[in-house]
Amino acid sequence: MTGSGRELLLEVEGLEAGYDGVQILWGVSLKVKRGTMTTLVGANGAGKTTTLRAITGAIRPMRGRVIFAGEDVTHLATHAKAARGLILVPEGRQLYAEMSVEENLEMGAYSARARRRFSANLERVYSLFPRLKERRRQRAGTFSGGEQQMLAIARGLMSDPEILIVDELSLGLAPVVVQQLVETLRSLKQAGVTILLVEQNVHLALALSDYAYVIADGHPFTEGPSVEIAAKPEIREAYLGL
Amino acid sequence: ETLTIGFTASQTGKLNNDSTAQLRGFELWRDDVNAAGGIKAGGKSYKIKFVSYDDESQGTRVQQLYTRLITQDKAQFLFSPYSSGLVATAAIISEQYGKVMLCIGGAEEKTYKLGNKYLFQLYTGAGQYLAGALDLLKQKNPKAKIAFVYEDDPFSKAVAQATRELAKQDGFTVALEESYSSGTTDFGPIINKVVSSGADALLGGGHYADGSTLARQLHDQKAGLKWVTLLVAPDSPNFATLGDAAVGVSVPSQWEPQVTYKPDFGPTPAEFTKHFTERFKIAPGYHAAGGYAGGLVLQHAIEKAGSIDPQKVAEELNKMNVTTLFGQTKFATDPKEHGLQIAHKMVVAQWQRKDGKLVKEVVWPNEAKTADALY
Amino acid sequence: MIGILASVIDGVLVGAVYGLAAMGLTLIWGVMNVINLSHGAIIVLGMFVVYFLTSATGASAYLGVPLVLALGFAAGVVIYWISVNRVIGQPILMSLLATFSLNMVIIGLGTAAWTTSPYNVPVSLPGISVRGYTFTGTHIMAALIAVVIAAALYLFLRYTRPGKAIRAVASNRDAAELNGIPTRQVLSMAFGLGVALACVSGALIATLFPFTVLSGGSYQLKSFVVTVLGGLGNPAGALMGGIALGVVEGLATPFTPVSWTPIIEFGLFVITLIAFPRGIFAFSRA
Amino acid sequence: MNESVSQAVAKAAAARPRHAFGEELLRQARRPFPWLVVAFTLVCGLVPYLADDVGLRESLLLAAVYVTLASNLNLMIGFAGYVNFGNIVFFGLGGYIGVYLATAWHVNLVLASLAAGILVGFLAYLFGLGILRLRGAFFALATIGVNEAIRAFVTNFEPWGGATGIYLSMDAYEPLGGPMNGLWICYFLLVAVMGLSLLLGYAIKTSKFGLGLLAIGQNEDAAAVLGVPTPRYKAIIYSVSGFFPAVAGSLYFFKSGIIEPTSAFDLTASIESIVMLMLGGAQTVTGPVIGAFLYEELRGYLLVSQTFSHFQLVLAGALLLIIVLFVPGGFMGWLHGRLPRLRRWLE
Amino acid sequence: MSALLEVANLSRRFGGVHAVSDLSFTVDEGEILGLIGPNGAGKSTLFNLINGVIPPDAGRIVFDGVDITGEPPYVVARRGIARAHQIMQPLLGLTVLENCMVGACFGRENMSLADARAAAREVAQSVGLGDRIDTPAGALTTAGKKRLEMARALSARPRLLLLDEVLAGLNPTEIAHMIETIRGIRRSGITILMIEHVMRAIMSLSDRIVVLNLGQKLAEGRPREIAENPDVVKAYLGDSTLLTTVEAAP
Ligand SMILES: Nc1ncnc2c1ncn2[C@@H]1O[C@H](COP(=O)(O)OP(=O)(O)OP(=O)(O)O)[C@@H](O)[C@H]1O
Ligand SMILES: Nc1ncnc2c1ncn2[C@@H]1O[C@H](COP(=O)(O)OP(=O)(O)OP(=O)(O)O)[C@@H](O)[C@H]1O
Ligand SMILES: [Mg+2]
Ligand SMILES: [Mg+2]
Repeated sequence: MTGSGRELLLEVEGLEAGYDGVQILWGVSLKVKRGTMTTLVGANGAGKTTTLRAITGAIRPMRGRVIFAGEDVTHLATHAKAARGLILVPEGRQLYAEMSVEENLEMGAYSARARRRFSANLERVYSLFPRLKERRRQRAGTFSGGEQQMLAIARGLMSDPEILIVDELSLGLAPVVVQQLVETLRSLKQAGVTILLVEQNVHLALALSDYAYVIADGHPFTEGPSVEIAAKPEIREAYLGL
Repeated sequence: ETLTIGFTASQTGKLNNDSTAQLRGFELWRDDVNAAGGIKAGGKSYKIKFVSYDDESQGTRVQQLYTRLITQDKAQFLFSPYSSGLVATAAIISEQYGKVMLCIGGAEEKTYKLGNKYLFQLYTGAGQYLAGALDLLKQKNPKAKIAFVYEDDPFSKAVAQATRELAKQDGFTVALEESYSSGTTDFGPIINKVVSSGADALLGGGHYADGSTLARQLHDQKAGLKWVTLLVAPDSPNFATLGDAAVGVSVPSQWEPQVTYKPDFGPTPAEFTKHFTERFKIAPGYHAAGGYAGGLVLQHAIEKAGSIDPQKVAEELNKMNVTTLFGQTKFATDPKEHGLQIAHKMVVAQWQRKDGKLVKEVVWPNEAKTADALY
Repeated sequence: MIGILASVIDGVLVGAVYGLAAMGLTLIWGVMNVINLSHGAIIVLGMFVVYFLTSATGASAYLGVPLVLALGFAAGVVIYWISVNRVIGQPILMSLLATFSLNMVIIGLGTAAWTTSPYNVPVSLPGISVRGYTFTGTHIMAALIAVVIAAALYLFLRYTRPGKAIRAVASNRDAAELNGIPTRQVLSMAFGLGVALACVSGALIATLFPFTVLSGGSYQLKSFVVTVLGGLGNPAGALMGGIALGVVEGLATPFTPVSWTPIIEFGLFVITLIAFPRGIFAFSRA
Repeated sequence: MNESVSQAVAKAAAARPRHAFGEELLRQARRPFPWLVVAFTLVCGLVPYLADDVGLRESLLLAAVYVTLASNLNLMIGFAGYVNFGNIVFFGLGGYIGVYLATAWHVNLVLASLAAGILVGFLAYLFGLGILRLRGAFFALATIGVNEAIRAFVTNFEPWGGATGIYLSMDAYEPLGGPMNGLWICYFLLVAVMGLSLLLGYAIKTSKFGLGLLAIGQNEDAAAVLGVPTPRYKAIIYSVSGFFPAVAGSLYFFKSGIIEPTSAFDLTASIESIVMLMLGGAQTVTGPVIGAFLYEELRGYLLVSQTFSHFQLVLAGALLLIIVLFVPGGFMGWLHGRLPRLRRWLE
Repeated sequence: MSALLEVANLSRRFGGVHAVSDLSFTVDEGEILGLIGPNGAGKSTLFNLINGVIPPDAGRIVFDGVDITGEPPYVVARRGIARAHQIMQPLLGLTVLENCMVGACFGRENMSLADARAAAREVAQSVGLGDRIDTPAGALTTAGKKRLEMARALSARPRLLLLDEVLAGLNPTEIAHMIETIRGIRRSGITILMIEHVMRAIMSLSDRIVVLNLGQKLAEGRPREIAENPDVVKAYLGDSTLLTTVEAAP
């Protein structure tokens, strides 16, 4: 059941993965429809990051399939997926610390598809984060924590993603910046970009997204439209602190 | 019966070239002896067997390997490794076990002043290496300004320092003295200094690699010297590959194929040269001849002693005063320098062009010369 | 006075070639955090390639340079996949061991094939003579080639896409992979480039000085020094560092015995390191 | 939750009384590992002697030297995370000082070796204050620089014979009862130095000092923020890691009968000791032993094996490469991975 | 209450960036002082200055009556200032327990190894890492590393604890737990200076808040005052309606 690549952009089936022989994921499945925003929720250590890493190929899944735009990409290298527009803004930022801000952004637009829209995208991220433009010659490694997060997101946007996967979107960002980001994501979605979001501010994640998956200890726990999930008592207690 | 002779050779590492030549000398001798039925002593005849290991041109394992040769491989006699430093290291072991060790590859004299009893040196010691070249120079230009440029290793340094003293006694001016580290390939800075010093003659060098380089760069940079004597390097037939840069360069030599010694036993120099060239497709230098002669001297001592008892063989060596294809051989018996070579004489050879071809001519001493020296 | 000047000029000429030798080392080191201990052996391979090329075809050694580059690059890529790929991303010591073993293999095979006797590549170019001091044509030519290659490499890394990709991979492999950069290919390319540079420097050195299988050791050591002077991973710096080293040697020799040069050289090296912990020319990286 | 925090912190504060040093020593003595080291040292020392096998002795002697080098190197590389490329400078300098004292001043060999160790340790401390400001690769390079500078210096230093070095006469062994005896005595002393090096490694590994070093090795800035006095610790360990190699150098070169700059400050030997350390597994006490024995026996075997003699270097290199590529944690890493319970026995 | 930490006219620039400029404030014994401000305002730089990771260009830092300006970090740590980093600095190859032991051994108490082990175990337990004591720090999740930062700092039993965004990366429930943990720490007598972008937490925890902007003090006061300060709203909080609506949404 591959699903049509036209409606279903990303499909993950029964993913199992782990580190050094320790299995972390036990059959995680996701479906992300084109043009929607989906969120993946779970407690600290539940395996969200691991799921994303298995999807991009940073770790090799032991079982399961990843289907992107109708193509089975499970065993493709990470860079090949990126070239197809499957873009991850990783947890922990992963900047090119010794390179300038500008060069970081350029590398974001490395793939052929992203290069075409380079100037337009650059303009967009600079207007989104004016700080980056002010400091475009500064070495990324000397940025403050929040500034680094901005740069990481900006670099992801430079890749001209088909699907943008963001791990810990708001980590370390000042409230005012988070607000701007929310606006940006909304407009991206409007522009047809599909988004998969992992966000510890579960309030925010559920409010923004259309559909939510919840995992616990590496197992799928529940899923549904975000509004419904947000209303479930067990979710409210476990994740929303209510 | 077999007689085991043990040694290490430098199959790898920087001394590989010269060590290999010496090894060929050994092998040729062994095969000759065995073909003639072996060494005869006390009514028995012994076939020669070699046990040899690679010392990697380094001292680290020499003692381990010589201990092994003596205790595990039961070598009855030893040849030394190649080069003075390794000889000194190996001698500690051979002396302890009272094994006779013929030293062919080391001319440095310090080792013989340490009280060794079983070490016997075939080569002329470093102190006398350049005496001939100085004599020759005195004849050509008694007021010559000399630059000493030599490799910073035990052997070359000992040679240079001894020669410098001789030169001062002879009334020469020492215009420059420079040592360079082993493995130097860029002599530019030194040659600039030689030029600045206004020297007429250059004495020194070290081993093959650096010596041939020095010669070549002296030529390239047109250093304008009238006389150049280098240790070791010009002796090798390969030196001819330098072409014009080789012309006029001279070398003190333990031995040359042209020498006309009348041996008391063993082949004549001419026979040896022919035999060696047939076997290895390359003309022998003095390392090769030394290797062969080392075997001969040992053989002679064993045969005279009529026994393979090291004590008796050592006594024979102490008494020995013979001439082989390598020239005269006699060892010092004074305990202060026991084993030092005191009879062997060196010659000076020079590369010259003859009918368009490069040849090495013996130019000193006068009684042995095959051509006049170019100055 | 003129003696000193001659000595310094010689230093600059030879220094440029040291710089080129160091470039290969610094590139590999800076990009993939691999200290290539087979660097010296690879320089020697370059020397032998040129030797066999010229002795077989009789062509000029300089014509061989592009070929050496190409062969070196290919060899580098092969070496990368055999012995380096698996240790990338592991602690720096692992790559040290891997390349050290490789060094043993190359030296061992080289000794078996060519012994340790010295070889020469005969090249004659007219030199320039001034008042008894001669600057040989080969030195001048080698220095020129070194400068040209250094400049080309600098431009390549700074301004081309593959060049930037190399620097990106150097900085953060995971990120590069996520940005669609095929990191392993890029790394193997960078390694190939480093090896090619080492080979070419070997080829040029072979036109200046004779060499043996073991000659690489001293050039490797010099490359280390130059790398530090120039700043890690900075090819332009390496050229400057090489020239600086050459000048130091040139300046020292007229005044002190040549055997003291290493003391001055390495003493200065250590002091420089302590004073400029990231290399004198490192600022150009920022 | 909140209660437990304040309690935990309060408890930690209450646990003030410190273990006295002697008590700590006693506690260590009850562990099996130090005794294992002692037993191993005794076996190494006695077996060749009882079997009267000098061949074995020579082979073990080299191994003991290598173990000493590798295990002291481990203090820097494994613990403090500083790659010392030029560790052989301790060995060479120690050798020169020891041999010089023993020959020129006729100092007793043991005293001369101790003096060499102390002097080299002191020099290392001074050098360390300078070069330990460098990090990572730059430190590694500086250590090469120090080694080469000192080598060049000694090469020009006439009292130590310059490039020719110092030759020992047979008389030098008379105080030890002649050369035959002398070699045995040097051997026993070297084995003892090896044993002490291992015990030192163990003592450091299980101490607070060792924990501080490990922290430095992992992330020096973070360690400093946590209160580890990084400059002092680094200088101390650099100096300490020079002591036994210097003593060993003195004994080894005395035994060899000759010391000269090329063999005393041989950079390849430095790298080889790193190789041994990594082969055996860094950060462990046993690793360097296993690595040194493996490496030394491998090279030794290939050297004397007639079949391989021309290709010994190639084979050794190829084998090493295979090990490095496929057993990256070294022998101890592999072993601990297989048999985690061994961790408690083999430090 | 007396001032435990006093920062006077502190400045530090990087090239043209004035990361901290002429900043003065005090932290009283036993209080929780919150530090907020836009990204790049200079908050983490301030921490770096306080614990000696970088020296200031000008100004003074006085801790417990002693001028500690320019002292190296390990001396500062000995004096009783511990820190949890924003960008985590775990000793990756060491286990959780060993990480904490380093804190305990070399912090203010200068504990022996055995004491440190006991203390570290307790503290790790208390911040919720009890079941991961033997895990290498490198295998922890982001949030796990954050906890570890805190546990390690606590193990030193400091007098002043600097917390740099320890709540980032935690979900609301986990934040609620952590808030309790921090309250517990304060109750055990440790003074806390914390940087945080999670408003709900900082507002409910802090006794006082200092707001930084462009390296300078923009405002200082009780949480409520700060939340209503128009300058702060403009520079930092923004149109908080959006966030309050999403937080109130469920
Ligand atoms: N590199 C690693 N090696 C070993 N184990 C790891 C590694 N990274 C993560 N883990 C383990 O995998 C499990 C899941 O981690 P993961 O990072 O996927 O969780 P997460 O849901 O993203 O949590 P967080 O909210 O903290 O980011 C955790 O138990 C963690 O300890
Ligand atoms: N080494 C450095 N070189 C140049 N600029 C630096 C350096 N370190 C910090 N900066 C700059 O100083 C400013 C203050 O940084 P700091 O890390 O203190 O910010 P912050 O308030 O902690 O921000 P955040 O909330 O994003 O963590 C930033 O603009 C940053 O880019
Ligand atoms: Mg995560
Ligand atoms: Mg910050």
